[in-house]
Amino acid sequence: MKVLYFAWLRQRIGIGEEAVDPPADVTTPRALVDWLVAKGGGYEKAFADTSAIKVAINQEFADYDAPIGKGDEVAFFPPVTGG
Amino acid sequence: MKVLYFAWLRQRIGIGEEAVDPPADVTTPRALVDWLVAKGGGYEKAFADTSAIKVAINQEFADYDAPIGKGDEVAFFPPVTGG
Amino acid sequence: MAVRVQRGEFDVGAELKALTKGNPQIGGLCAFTGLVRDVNDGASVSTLTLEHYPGMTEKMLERIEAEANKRWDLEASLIIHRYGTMNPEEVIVLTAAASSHRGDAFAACQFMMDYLKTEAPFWKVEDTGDGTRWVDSRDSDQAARERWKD
Amino acid sequence: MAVRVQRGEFDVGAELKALTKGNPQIGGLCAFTGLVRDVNDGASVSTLTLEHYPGMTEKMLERIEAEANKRWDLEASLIIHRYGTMNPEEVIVLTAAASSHRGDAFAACQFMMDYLKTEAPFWKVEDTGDGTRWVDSRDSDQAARERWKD
Repeated sequence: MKVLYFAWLRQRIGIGEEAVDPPADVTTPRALVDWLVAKGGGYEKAFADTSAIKVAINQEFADYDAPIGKGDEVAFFPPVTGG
Repeated sequence: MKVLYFAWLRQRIGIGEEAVDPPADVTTPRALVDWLVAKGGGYEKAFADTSAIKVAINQEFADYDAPIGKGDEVAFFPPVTGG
Repeated sequence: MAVRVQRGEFDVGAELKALTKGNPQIGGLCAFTGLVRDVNDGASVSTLTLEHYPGMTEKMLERIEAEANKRWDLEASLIIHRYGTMNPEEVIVLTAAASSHRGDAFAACQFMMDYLKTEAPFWKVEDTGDGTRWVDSRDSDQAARERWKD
Repeated sequence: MAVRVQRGEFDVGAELKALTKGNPQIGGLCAFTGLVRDVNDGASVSTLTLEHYPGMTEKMLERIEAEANKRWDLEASLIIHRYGTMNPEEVIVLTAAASSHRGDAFAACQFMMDYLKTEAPFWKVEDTGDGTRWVDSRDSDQAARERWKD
């Protein structure tokens, strides 16, 4: 599973992209966050308030309880501020 | 008094501008139109339906019963279609 | 704030660049250009000629621009309107409004166009295949203007 | 219809000219440009950097443009959005919509900006005198988007 982080999430975590292989019970972005946060460090700090963090699955906005699997690209980022 | 005609009014009357010296009882655009129409010809044809003709007095939109006098510039034209 | 009434063509890009240049307070610029179409109300148009009322035209455009600046918080604004004979695809008119935020820029730009359409003394005559015809005013333009009434 | 995501600057005037060229059905073109301001939320900004999500950005912009073309009768449309580091007064984004009549052009242009502001994955970081700070999203942008919901 490919995970991407943008803006201040990327800065807090220290990387913009990584390939992860979470356990089989990580089937949603919510479970993925919990699994990442358990690693501590930057993840814990970055995901302290997920209400301010958007999720995209395969480049589509998605909910924290949407299904995800091995081949998916999951991105976490703050609300967008372009334009 | 200076009188101006634009667009199809100008074409029907045959001139764009003229200096006129109407009698003292011509104190409104309405009376001016009546006086002009009485001359017949192009004026009669041009002013057949004044509901479709706007008036400006000294380059300001005005009503047909607004006061006008010797030194004024009175313009008649169809609804504007610029832009 | 600037208003220009002219016969000749102008460079829209250069006008917009000049309008925002040197003002880093501008966050958004909305610009509308009106162009000559080759078909109107079902008839083909070979040329379009705009007649206007010199003096009153400038006065009305300046008033419309001033009113836009009163209603919205603008950093810059511009109206350029041409008269004379034009071919299809030529630019007739440009209204532009710049502001720190986009909402004001959009509203002011559209306001200026809607007012100009009903209050600036210009008249269009089209040369179609079968001679010339004066363009009729549109109820939709009157309606567009009315919605800005407070 | 065209969407471009690029690092380099572009010539707004040339883009607009190319957009309308050869289409005499276009009667009106509405264009919005967003520019870098030198002050934001009270702090001076020396440079602005835009980060984006390559792939998803293009997909979202194309979807926004397609939706605008579905909702309004457009003859042409364009979105160009830059990323990377920019100075005050530089153009960040251009949305443009051309139609036979001006109402559709204005609405579509503003719709594309409002959607882009809340749905295109770009993030701004400002370099102020005291270091960098990520720009917060605005409730007003969310509200601007909501009003287009049917």
